[in-house]
Amino acid sequence: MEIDLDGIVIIAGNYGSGKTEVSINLAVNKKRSGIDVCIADLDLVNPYFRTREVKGLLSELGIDVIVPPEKYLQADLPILSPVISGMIRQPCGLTLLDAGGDDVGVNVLAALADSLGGKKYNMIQVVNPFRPFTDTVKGCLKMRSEIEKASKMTINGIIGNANLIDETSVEDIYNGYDFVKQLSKESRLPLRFVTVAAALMPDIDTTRFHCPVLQIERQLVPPWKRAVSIKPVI
Amino acid sequence: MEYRHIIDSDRCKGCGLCVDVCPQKVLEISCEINTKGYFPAYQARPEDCIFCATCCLMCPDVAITISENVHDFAEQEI
Amino acid sequence: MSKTFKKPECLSDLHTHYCPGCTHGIIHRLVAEVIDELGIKGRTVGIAPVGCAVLAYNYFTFDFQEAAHGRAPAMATGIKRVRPDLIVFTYQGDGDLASIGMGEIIHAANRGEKFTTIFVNNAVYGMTGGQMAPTTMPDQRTTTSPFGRNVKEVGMPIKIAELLSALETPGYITRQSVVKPKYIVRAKKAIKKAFQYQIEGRCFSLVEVVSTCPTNWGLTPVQAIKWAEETMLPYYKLGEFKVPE
Amino acid sequence: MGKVLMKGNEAIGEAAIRAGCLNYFAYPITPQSEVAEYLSRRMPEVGGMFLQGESEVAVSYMLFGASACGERVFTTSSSPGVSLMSEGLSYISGAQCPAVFVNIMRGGPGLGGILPSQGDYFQATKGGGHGDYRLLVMAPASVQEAVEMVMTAFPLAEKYRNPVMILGDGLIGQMMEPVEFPDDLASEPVNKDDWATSGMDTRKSENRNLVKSLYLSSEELNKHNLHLKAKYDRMRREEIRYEKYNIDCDYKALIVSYGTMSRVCKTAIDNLKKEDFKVGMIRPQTLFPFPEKAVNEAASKNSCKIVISIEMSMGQMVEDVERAVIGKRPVRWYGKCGGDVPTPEEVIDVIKSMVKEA
Repeated sequence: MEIDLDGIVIIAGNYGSGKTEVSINLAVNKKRSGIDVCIADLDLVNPYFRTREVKGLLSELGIDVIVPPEKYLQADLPILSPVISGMIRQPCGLTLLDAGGDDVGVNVLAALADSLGGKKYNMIQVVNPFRPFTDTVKGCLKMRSEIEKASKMTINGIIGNANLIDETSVEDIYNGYDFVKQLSKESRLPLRFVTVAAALMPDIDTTRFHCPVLQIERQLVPPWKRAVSIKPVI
Repeated sequence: MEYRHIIDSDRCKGCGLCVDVCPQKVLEISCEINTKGYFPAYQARPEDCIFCATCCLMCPDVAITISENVHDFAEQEI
Repeated sequence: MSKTFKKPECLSDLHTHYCPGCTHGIIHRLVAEVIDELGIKGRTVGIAPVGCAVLAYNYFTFDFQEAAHGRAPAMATGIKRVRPDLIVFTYQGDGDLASIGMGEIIHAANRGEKFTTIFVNNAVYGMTGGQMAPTTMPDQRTTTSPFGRNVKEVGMPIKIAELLSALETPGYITRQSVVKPKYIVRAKKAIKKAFQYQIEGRCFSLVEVVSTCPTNWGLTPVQAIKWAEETMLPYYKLGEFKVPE
Repeated sequence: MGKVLMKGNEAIGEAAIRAGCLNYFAYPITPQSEVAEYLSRRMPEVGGMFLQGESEVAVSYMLFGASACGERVFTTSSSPGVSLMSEGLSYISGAQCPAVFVNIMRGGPGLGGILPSQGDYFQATKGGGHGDYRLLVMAPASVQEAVEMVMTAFPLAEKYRNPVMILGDGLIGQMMEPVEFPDDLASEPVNKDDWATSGMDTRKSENRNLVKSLYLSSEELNKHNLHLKAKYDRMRREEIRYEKYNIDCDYKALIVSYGTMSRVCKTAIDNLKKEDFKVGMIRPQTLFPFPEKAVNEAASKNSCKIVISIEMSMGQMVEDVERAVIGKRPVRWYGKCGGDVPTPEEVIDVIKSMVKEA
């Protein structure tokens, strides 16, 4: 099953739900299928593990990456690149906006309201049920309404990103899927796709899922680990 | 009711604030040194004392007490 | 009214280290009398400052903590936030509260922390040997303003009661004095009121007390109370600056 | 309860709650602000208390006041903030109150940067504030270990009536790892009636308690400091913790490293093993007390030619390593700081060239 997403896609969710890793892999996935992709790092609240860490790699793949100016890349400053509003006004095949965590992280979207005004967009909530505050359906719904309130925008889909990083088991993936399925039912939001780490893929029976699967090649790793090497797009 | 006006001469630092505020001018500073080396205040004219407690109020060292129980103080003085 | 007068229970038998005529002794006694009268000794925690009153903990008979310079309001905040049932007061001088601890007192007052501050203003650093304080009077000579406080260089004395009463958060802020018997009677009433507001859990309370420092002012105790009355009181007006609704 | 995926900072906050500490005062600073953000949501759920102070200075005294009246309390900060708290740490240590401080280190000196560093080793282990005091300092190398150390820190702080510091670097705070909260590390606060200013009524006591650090007579102050020293000596006897890695082989070099740096070193050691190049490591889990004996013994192995202290600082722990090795082997330092974490490849190159020179 192909992931059916194009135009402006805003990736939101609670802290550490895996928005950035999902955004990076979604960008790569779409680029591989021949779609023009650009991605903007809107994370003004998180100091580490941001899209900007893999700018070089994504650029090599031909993905446009919008991050704050080079000299402020590691600054503890909330800098919103002016290029972002331009990219929203003239979106490419897939324009990914990787927002910061929680309601606080999407505050910045409200500031972009002028650029987004009247544009069609998808705002999708990434959910990892192994994270605090989103380990219950109720918690996820609360997060959803907080994000919507802060961004003044509406969430219209869910991404299931159940994982315990290296310790994720096949069982965890299945349980995570059941959880987001239930969330989708209760929230009446479509489940756009679920994620599975590349290393786990061979053990997963994807026919169990009634939605597309995004394979995650983990890029945001601590310095003692190697990122999964991404093959160039042909 | 019978009252007693007592100055604990060893607590007194001889600052003279009580002497200054006494409305009846009862108090004066003694010429005799106390165990701490201060010249304490004493009642020069006890007969004029009206037990108004103004001196007690002003004393920074709680050196002055007024009692209505004569026996208690007799004990303390030993 | 009973005419008897004796040392309050909350005051220890120790003779204080204060200089003759120092009004700290009077203020200690008033606080002790109020705690006696309110019957709160068993749940009171005092906080001693850095300054002449650093040893204040020796003169009271209930639990005490000793703070670093200016930090007593932060410690009091710590106590009240984890043990709101305790009655907490800080006892601070003008160097401690109005200089190094200005941040702590303003924020504690503004958060409406439910403790009481007894702020002793004698217009000079006592403990460290008579240096200029934020509350030193214009032209007043101190060891660091040997030619008198030059307000053009160091500004005017800070009026803490007025400053704190400007905060929008409800509080009880008053300035009292102990340089005359009638002021002492009023000061005690104010201190009692301050503790009562705390007991009722209503607000932050601060009683500024204009007092003396004969030794560092270079005056006799009697001259000192007169100097305070003539020089300080016209500038540091007595009264209630803020009362909770 | 099963595993959850948590950021180090969140896990530290949750660990304190699980340990039985429901009082948290803090001031925001990157890269540890998530602790306060997490606990501002979480504390109300468990009936706990969170207050954002006006400064790190004030926060350290809020801890002091709360701890002095007998309550469990903790705070978190990062390097510049911990400098401000150092005054309070000195007073709290002098007054012998238990409290837990977490430092998620960033690069310095001054404002430095927000990326991970281990530049506060001296500050944490040698004092930072004034006077003869020591903190019990623990350094986690994973989010799980951070959880366990935080949970252990409270009973230790109470055992010694002394602040305990958890010294993590920015990565420990920011990275996500699966964690579990061990129930058996939860502990009840000990009885503090003999010293805490909890109110005489609370203790049903006629005697008042006094918490202070002032000793006017030189004799008394010396006695007080000897008492403190005896506590620190007891920590040296009873609290040393460390991990041995690849120590059962004939290694040519011994690495000493802690925290995030030790994880990079582990990868380097594993990779070197594949080339049959043997390297051992001692990872101090307590930085004070420092595992001197373990380092000395490991350095004494016949095959060991050199001891290398690898740190994300400009040579701080190396001084303790030198003290431990007492000249038995050459001691070298390698490090980077300011967020430039050495890679396993760099570490491998350094080990190889240092062994060659030795």
